[in-house]
Amino acid sequence: MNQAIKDIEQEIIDDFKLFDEWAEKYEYVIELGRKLPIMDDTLKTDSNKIKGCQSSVWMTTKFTDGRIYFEADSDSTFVKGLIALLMKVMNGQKPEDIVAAPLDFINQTGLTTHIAQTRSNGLMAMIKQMKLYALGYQMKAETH
Amino acid sequence: MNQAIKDIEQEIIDDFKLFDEWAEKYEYVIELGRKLPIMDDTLKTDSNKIKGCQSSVWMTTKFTDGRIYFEADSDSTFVKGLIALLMKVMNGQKPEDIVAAPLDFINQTGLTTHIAQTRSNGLMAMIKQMKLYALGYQMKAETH
Amino acid sequence: MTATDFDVESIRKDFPILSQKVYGKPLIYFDNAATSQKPQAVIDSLVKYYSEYNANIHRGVHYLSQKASIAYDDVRTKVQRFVNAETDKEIVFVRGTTEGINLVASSYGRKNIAAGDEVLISAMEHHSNIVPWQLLCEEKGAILKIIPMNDKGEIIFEEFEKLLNARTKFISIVYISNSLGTINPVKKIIAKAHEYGIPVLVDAAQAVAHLQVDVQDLDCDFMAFSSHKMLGPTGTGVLYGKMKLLEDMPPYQGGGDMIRSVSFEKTTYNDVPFKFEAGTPNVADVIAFGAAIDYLSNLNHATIESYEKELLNYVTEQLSEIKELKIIGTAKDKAGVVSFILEGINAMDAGMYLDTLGIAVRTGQHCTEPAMDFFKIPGTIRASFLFYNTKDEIDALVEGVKKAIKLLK
Amino acid sequence: MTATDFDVESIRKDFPILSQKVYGKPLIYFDNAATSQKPQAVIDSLVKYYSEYNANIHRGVHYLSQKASIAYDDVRTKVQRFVNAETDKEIVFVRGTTEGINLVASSYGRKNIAAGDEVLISAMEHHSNIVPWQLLCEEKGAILKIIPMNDKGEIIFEEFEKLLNARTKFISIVYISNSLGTINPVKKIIAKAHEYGIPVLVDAAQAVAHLQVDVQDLDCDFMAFSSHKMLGPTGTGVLYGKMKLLEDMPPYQGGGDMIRSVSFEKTTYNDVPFKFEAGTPNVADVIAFGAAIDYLSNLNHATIESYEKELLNYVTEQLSEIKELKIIGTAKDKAGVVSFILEGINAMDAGMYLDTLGIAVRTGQHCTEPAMDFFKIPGTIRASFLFYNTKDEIDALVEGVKKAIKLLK
Ligand SMILES: Cc1ncc(COP(=O)(O)O)c(C=O)c1O
Ligand SMILES: Cc1ncc(COP(=O)(O)O)c(C=O)c1O
Repeated sequence: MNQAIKDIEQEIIDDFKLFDEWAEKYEYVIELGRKLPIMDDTLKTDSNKIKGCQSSVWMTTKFTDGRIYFEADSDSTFVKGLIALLMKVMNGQKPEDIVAAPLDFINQTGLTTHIAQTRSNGLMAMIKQMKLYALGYQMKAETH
Repeated sequence: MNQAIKDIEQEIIDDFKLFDEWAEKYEYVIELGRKLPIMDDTLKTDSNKIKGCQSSVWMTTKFTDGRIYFEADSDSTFVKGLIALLMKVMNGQKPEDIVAAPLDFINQTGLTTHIAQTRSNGLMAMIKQMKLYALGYQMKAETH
Repeated sequence: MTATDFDVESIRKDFPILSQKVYGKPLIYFDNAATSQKPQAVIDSLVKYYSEYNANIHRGVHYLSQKASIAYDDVRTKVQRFVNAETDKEIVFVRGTTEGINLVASSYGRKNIAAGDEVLISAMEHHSNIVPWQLLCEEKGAILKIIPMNDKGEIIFEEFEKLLNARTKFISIVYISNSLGTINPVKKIIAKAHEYGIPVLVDAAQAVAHLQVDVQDLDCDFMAFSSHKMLGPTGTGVLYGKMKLLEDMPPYQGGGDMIRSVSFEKTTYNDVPFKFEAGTPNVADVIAFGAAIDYLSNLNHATIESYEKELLNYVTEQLSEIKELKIIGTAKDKAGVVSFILEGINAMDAGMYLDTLGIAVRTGQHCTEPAMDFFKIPGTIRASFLFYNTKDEIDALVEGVKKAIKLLK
Repeated sequence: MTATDFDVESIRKDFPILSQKVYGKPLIYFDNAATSQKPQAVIDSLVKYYSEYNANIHRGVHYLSQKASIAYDDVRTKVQRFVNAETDKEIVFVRGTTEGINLVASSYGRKNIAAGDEVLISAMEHHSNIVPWQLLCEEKGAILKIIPMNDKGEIIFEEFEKLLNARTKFISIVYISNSLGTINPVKKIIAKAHEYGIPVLVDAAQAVAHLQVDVQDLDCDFMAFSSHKMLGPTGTGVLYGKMKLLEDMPPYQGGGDMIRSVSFEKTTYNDVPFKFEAGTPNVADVIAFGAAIDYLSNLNHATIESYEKELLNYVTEQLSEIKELKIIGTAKDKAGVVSFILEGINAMDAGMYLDTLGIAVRTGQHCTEPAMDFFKIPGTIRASFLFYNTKDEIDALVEGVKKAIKLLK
């Protein structure tokens, strides 16, 4: 695994270790969600919507200098918080690193046990979508 | 209820009170079964067979001087014992008394809790058949 | 005795889970419409069964089997009395409401519903009372018609009457809606349906825990409910059916216990209700379900109903004062449930926040997606009550909702 | 370690019911083929569930629901490992063997069996593996064919081969016969069937408690078994199916949990296995079933098998010495069961006598009426074993049988 990704994941895991209580973790994620940059409504199209999420989730990407930048939004503040966590790890990484990363760090934050199945399916769908984008860019790069 | 029937029932119930244990009750019923007069094989016809009994049970009657006499047999010694108990109560009684009798004394012997459902259905079928015979004789008598 | 005399604290002691802590906070359980909690008597009944007389029933000659058979059969009579059926033969044990409805759709439905026939259900049905009829109608080329409701979540009776015609062959309707709380006028609906000779199934999944249910008074043809929503264990439930209807129905599943005699050439079926109970029954849970019925029967039903009414009124008043909150389902006749949305706030986010406080509510569509579509919402936050809930718990809920709004707005 | 090293006394302490007295005598439980007894761990699991985290699962946002969901889902993986399925998606929770077979007959069968097609079962099937196929064949105009057995109660493999042809569309066969004890060569049968492209369902109701079952090694297409026969609670069980087959099958029952999205116009179904699990699952019993699997998995399977073999050999030897006694079912490969008749003595009379001694056996047809017809007997006395039984218990049984003969002859 790419060291940068690993480091950021560890940082996040360590952040969550500061909280003893689920309530604190919850409020932290909500706070992250609130701070997530607002996505332009014109980008909230059906084609940008991620299937398999109970809540509405839209996602789009930019690819600059061989690095991927995600932009995403949701009608759920909590989900936006999860998006923020994923972006911390993935924004600015190389496609191949994202493709290769296990991205299971959220399990280690202790959040997963509190996330209902429908929502955790949504989380999986987001990660899958991010990896698909990365794979797309990777293949494009390789064929060039 | 006819006093004679009631008395015999009570006698049987009292007999069973002498036994503390299910094993003793069982052996007593088996003993009664062994002592039941043998039914002639020619009487063991399909039309004399009682439906609804798991074990084979045949039954026939005689009607003399306004009184009913049952004859019955089974391939189960225990069922023969039950037949013997029923006969003690019902043989020699008038049709109308048999029709009117509740005939639930076996419940009070403490046997019923040990009799599997299939077998207790058979017991019910026997009692029903005896009552049907009695009803037949009663109606015949009334129309004459 | 008025509802306020009702000693809820002493009742709560009967339910061990109610003294659980969640995240170090006392559990506040408002998810009763999903499943109820169990009194100690029900748990003890399971322990006693498995420790003392577990056995397969009905065909056994031995002591354990006799004891288990008697205990099992006894529950059929308890259920009969509980819903006031004419005979205990009208009580079929099934896995739960869902299986009860599927049994009727599959066995009665396949025999009696043909192409072009119409089946009526209401706009507020649980998926378990929609999908079996969709499957049946699709197979048979029959048509599923929907009895509409108004903005309060009440059935529009005149519209229901208009739907009745000679092609209407079956009606299946919920007694109390699990997502809106509406108590439907099922007695009136049944009486009207019977004028046309149409049989009616009542989905009483929610009703049995809240109302005194009387199948003869309602004159319903079928009724289905689940043990787990009325203090009993998961995995069992009841289909009530009128004797004549049950007798005319073909078997549902084949197997042990439902037969009289099997040969490769000819198999004959057992009598009702056994014809519908193939395989080893759920002996332990049925017996423990009996303990739940005993518990419920020992309560004073009138007191319970008025206490629950008081809770519902109280929570409705309290929540109505929150301006960002809108209650979904405002029928005149309601029981057990308050569903609401918070303006601009995702329901699951709010539910998760309440969870951090130890308050258990449910969020989403509550298996009534078409009803949510009707209100044009993705789902609600639902708090559902039973007699062991308290006003203090409601205060905590209201506080929690207010804080959720502050945090998530 | 040999079987004789097996510490049965310490095992017995795990099963509270085994220290029960019946009529003041120690219970001797030889009715294991009907249902097994439960270790304390299974009972504890139920108590813990209902006292600490009872909740409806999968769609809940709250702590209890999360905890219950995780525990429930976990059992699917345990079952997967227990039977060595490829993925836990191939594990469908059902009420028991009977429902599992009915599910396949109804869902797979209705879709794939047509008029003139043939379904094969054997002459020793349990009613639960006969009647569902009779119902299906009757509905479809298909033909039920019977694989014959010899006087020992063994399938005649050459006859089986002769029955296979292009019209054969399904085979459903018992792994271990509950009335004869025969272990069928299911692996060989499946391999032969697959040469013709015919799918095979294995009724493993009896097998799971005795053998190490491996669905991938057997290569069976479906397998059904019941929790209650393998130390778990009543009311739950498993249908295993190969992923591809399950995915192609239409839903069985409609309701909550088995759908992806419901509208009155269009309903879409959930993925396998949820597509087949309509309604509130039997959460508590599935979780306790997990405890049973843990218990079984912690035993040394080889030791258990050889200990049980020892018991079977011992009881067979002992009973064979009684001249009025005839063993029914003398296959070379046997497990768990000894069935016998006593010359001139009604089987139930003998069973009742054994009951007076505190010995629990079963008498009658054992839900295999056609097999009894084959042997031209109304039924047998059946003693069935599990690893917690002892040679002393067998001695008591043999003594009891001798006394029964003396008393009843
Ligand atoms: C061989 C066999 N198949 C099927 C069954 C049916 O199992 P259940 O009654 O648990 O559905 C049994 C149990 O009686 C059995 O022994
Ligand atoms: C109104 C209603 N109908 C049917 C059901 C289905 O009940 P079960 O899941 O116990 O089969 C429920 C419970 O969720 C319900 O609330």
